[in-house]
Amino acid sequence: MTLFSLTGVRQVFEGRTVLDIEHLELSAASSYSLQGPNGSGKSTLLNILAFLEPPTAGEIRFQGRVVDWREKTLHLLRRKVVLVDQHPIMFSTTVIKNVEYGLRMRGIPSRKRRAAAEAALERVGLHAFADRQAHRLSGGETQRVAIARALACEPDVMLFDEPTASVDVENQALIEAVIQDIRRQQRVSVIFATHKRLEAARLAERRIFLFAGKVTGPGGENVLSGIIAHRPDRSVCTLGPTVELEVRQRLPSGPVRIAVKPEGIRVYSAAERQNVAFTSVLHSGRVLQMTLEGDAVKLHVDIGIPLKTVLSRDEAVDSGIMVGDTVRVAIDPDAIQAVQG
Amino acid sequence: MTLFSLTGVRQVFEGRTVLDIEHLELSAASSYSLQGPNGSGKSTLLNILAFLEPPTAGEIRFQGRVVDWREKTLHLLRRKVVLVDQHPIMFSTTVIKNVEYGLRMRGIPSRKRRAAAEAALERVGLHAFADRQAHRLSGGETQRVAIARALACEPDVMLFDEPTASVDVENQALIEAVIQDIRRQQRVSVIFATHKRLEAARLAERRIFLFAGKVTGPGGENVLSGIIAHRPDRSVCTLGPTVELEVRQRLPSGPVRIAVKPEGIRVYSAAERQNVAFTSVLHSGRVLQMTLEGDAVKLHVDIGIPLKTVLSRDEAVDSGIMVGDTVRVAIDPDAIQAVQG
Amino acid sequence: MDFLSQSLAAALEMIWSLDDEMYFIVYISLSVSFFSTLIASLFGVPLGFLIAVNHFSGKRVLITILNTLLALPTVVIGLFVYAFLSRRGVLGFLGMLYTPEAIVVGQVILILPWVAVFTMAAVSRIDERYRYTALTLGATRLHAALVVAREARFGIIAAIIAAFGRVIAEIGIAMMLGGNIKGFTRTMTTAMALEHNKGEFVLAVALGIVLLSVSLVMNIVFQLIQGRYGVQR
Amino acid sequence: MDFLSQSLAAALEMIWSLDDEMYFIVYISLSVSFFSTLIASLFGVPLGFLIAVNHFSGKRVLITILNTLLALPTVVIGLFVYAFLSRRGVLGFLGMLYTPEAIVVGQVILILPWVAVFTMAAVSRIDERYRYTALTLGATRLHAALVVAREARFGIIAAIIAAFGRVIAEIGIAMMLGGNIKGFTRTMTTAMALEHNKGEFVLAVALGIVLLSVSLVMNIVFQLIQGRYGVQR
Repeated sequence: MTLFSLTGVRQVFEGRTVLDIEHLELSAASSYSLQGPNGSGKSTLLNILAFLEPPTAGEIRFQGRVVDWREKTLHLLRRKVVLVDQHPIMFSTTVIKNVEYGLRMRGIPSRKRRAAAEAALERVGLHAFADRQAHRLSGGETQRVAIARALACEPDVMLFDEPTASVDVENQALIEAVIQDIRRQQRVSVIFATHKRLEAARLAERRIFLFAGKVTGPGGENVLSGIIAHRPDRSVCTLGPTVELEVRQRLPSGPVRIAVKPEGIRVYSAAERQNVAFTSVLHSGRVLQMTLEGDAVKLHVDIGIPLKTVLSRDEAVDSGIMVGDTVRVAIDPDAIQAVQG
Repeated sequence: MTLFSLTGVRQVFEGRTVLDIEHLELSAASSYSLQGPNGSGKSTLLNILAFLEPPTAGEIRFQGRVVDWREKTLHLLRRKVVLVDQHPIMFSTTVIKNVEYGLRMRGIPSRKRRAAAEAALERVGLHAFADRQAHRLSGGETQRVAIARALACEPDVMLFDEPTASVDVENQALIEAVIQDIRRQQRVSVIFATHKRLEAARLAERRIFLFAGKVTGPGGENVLSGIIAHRPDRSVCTLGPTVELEVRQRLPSGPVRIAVKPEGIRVYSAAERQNVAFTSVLHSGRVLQMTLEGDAVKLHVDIGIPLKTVLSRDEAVDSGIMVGDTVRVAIDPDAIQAVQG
Repeated sequence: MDFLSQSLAAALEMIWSLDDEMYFIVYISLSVSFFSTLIASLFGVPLGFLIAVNHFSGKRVLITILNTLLALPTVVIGLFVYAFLSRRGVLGFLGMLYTPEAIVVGQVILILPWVAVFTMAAVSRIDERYRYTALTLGATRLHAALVVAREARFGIIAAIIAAFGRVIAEIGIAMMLGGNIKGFTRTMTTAMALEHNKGEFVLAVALGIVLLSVSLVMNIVFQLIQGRYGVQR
Repeated sequence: MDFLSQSLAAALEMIWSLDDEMYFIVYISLSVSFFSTLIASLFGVPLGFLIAVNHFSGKRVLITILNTLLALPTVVIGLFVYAFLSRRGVLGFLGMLYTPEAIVVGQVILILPWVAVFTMAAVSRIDERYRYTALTLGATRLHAALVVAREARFGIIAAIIAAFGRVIAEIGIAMMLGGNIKGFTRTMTTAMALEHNKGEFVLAVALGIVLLSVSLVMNIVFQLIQGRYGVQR
């Protein structure tokens, strides 16, 4: 079942388009990660999905119905979706009163409220903190209480903005466990923004990548600044003093931000020079890092600029490439997305 | 020649010992990185080395002379050492006036001052910014002007507190280049705190690791929280639900922070089970990441807790270990340092 | 020092003996100030709150006007209200001049901008995310506004207390609109200023002690609330 | 409305025709306020600065005392100084009562705590790291303190302007210690409060216009500086 369906959604702040989504469908009872560099529109999208800020243009359907952005009825929609902020705000009262707040807004009678709030605190392991002052909590505890407060509302959708970005390692593990628990045991959909690829891999069934406000393929990683220049036969983007990548996209000369999709990057060991894909241009580089990512291995290669690409485990083992090796790198011009500025 | 010599230096803030250095010698005309987790005492040490905050106890020699912490003469010492903060403060005037400040304090006449300040700005590539208001600069530019302001003083020692932690990628590269330039072309000693291992590797000739205020071996990495328990035959530290490490250090039962030195961790491929070092206990783990670090390869292994260790490139190639492999891990109990709390 | 200590002793004796005249003056002061503060708060707090939470054209202008009204000297307000209330004034027929009600009118004009501006500042200090948090937890707009008001409560109370402290100690309005009529509009400040050299010095000192005590108590409460407030944010 | 507009017209005429009596009152007000502010600033700014930058035992107590002095009503100060300066008082032999100097003494007591507290607040707002930055660049302690003072300059100037605005508009002290003696201690506020119902209503309105103008100009300058100050930090 479709949970959210966004069509032509744009958000403009002070003349700047920060979000521009042609079409995006999110299914119910699933979990999504939102990834992308700072300023790519993750928080803006979350605020729209939480019905907190209407988009400048576009249509959003939620559970099949077009969202009406008039304030009068919006709180009924908001009661199905809760957003947990990166730095959650606690009301200046006790922890339990904070957790009860959503239930109070829904008119739940006081005794039932308390029991539900305590159950929610239990789920984040902070049952013992019920009567503490919420402002006295540490960052990690605050984050967990905020999750309990959202859980208590029994929403259909839970949105998280970088839930573990501002907490220490231990709380990070606890929070991830809670989110995993929410995802497994309930019909709740989870959508969370994160910088952490590993976290996204662990917690999300599907991943959405944003780049400069647009949904892209999983290429939100190789984001670089360069300059477009036009040669007689082709357009190139120069990055740093030595690297020049061919670009198929038509753009005026000048500074751009580019994103290179990892699947458009092929890495060959120094020996294997035949059968090269995409272009005749081969960049020389060095493997700096290999990281396990699910069943795949992410390669971090330095060709004068840092690039990340992904191989399957088998490909990686077969290639015989080791960290520190010198390699040849081919890049598909069609895998390069450029945005002016 | 010895630049700094610290003996029995302790710094206590509000009853808490944040720095406790038995002995530390720093040579002149060299470059040092200061590494360690948050709260390990890096900034505290820098403030002492900059003569900004006297230690609670201990003796510091600078260029062979014992430091006298009376305010009257301290500014003469401070004129040989400049600290560049992580978030540098700009005086609310123009960029050039900021850069001239140290020279003005040293009584340099106005024309000479201007020329020297311009030269310093040139070195950080911000010559064109001389007459801008310093408060209008971006974070990265502020950091660079602060470096120029320090350079203009022509100190014997430059201290940096996380010089690139708060700037974007481009400024990071520029700042690293400036620091490298300082290190190469002058008789200036450079000491910088950083979180970034790669940065430390690139910029520092020698590395100092701090853990809970103490100088440790290069083991500031595997910092974990655990609980000490005593068994009939040995003391162990339990970390998370499944992992138990033997500890030789004598400590009362209770929560601790431990640091495991990478050199005390040995990784064996699943096949190779004989000739195991240190202990009879072998942990089963998985290789999550391999990173090139100078001539060595850093391994990131998950044995229920995340551990980092280092192999030489040759060892790594020989072992045939690949990202994603299941491995056996042995840990030297003597490589574990524990601190209560 | 003799003269001062004698006056002090006599004044304390007057306070201690529950002197009727003195306490009636204190009573008039307190009740006039109470009603001024009450009325100014009833209008000023909602006004400040609405300005803080709403975006509308002319908001900046309105804030500037309120800030400017903060600078109105008491004697200017007194003169202005006098011009309306005097027998020759537009509202002269009301016969309000030289009544406690006239003082209240002037004092409300004095402190309403204060209450509004400081309420506005207190509410503006509350992070926008408090409102968003309430909304995402299912609050209606009204409930979200109440959350913000609740978070700003210490600031608002501090504003009201400061306003009370200001009117109880002011003299220009009380004198020009009340006229210092014994037993009717004679407040602590007007009595102290006008009567001490008519031989009522002991009364003046006694009133000074009471006024100082009231001001200090207000100040202590204000500081406590500010301290509490400061800790929390 | 007729009465008000007639008075206004006559008052404007008086201002326009450079009426001697009126301008002499304005002159006395401005000069008394100027000297009060000057003296209060000479002591209050260094006091506030020293409290802000130094750590010493009793600092909290001193701050609390200064904050408490902010709440001193003008009439209490007036009465207190009167007790010292009156012929029967300890300092009576100075013959200062009902002179401009007496007003200055009272007003200095009124605003010195204001200047000190707001200077202290302005200096305290300056990040400790300004001092450290100056020190690490080789400044002596004195120079580092000057850096901090320089960064706090807008806040300090704002404090002084606010103090001037307060004394020019206050009436309790001017009346009790000056006595509203024509051509000598008659200030704008005392003239307005005491003379308007003796038939000098036109003069009162003219003085009201001048006082309001001065207050508004002070307020505008204050807001401009605060705005500048706010942007920078």
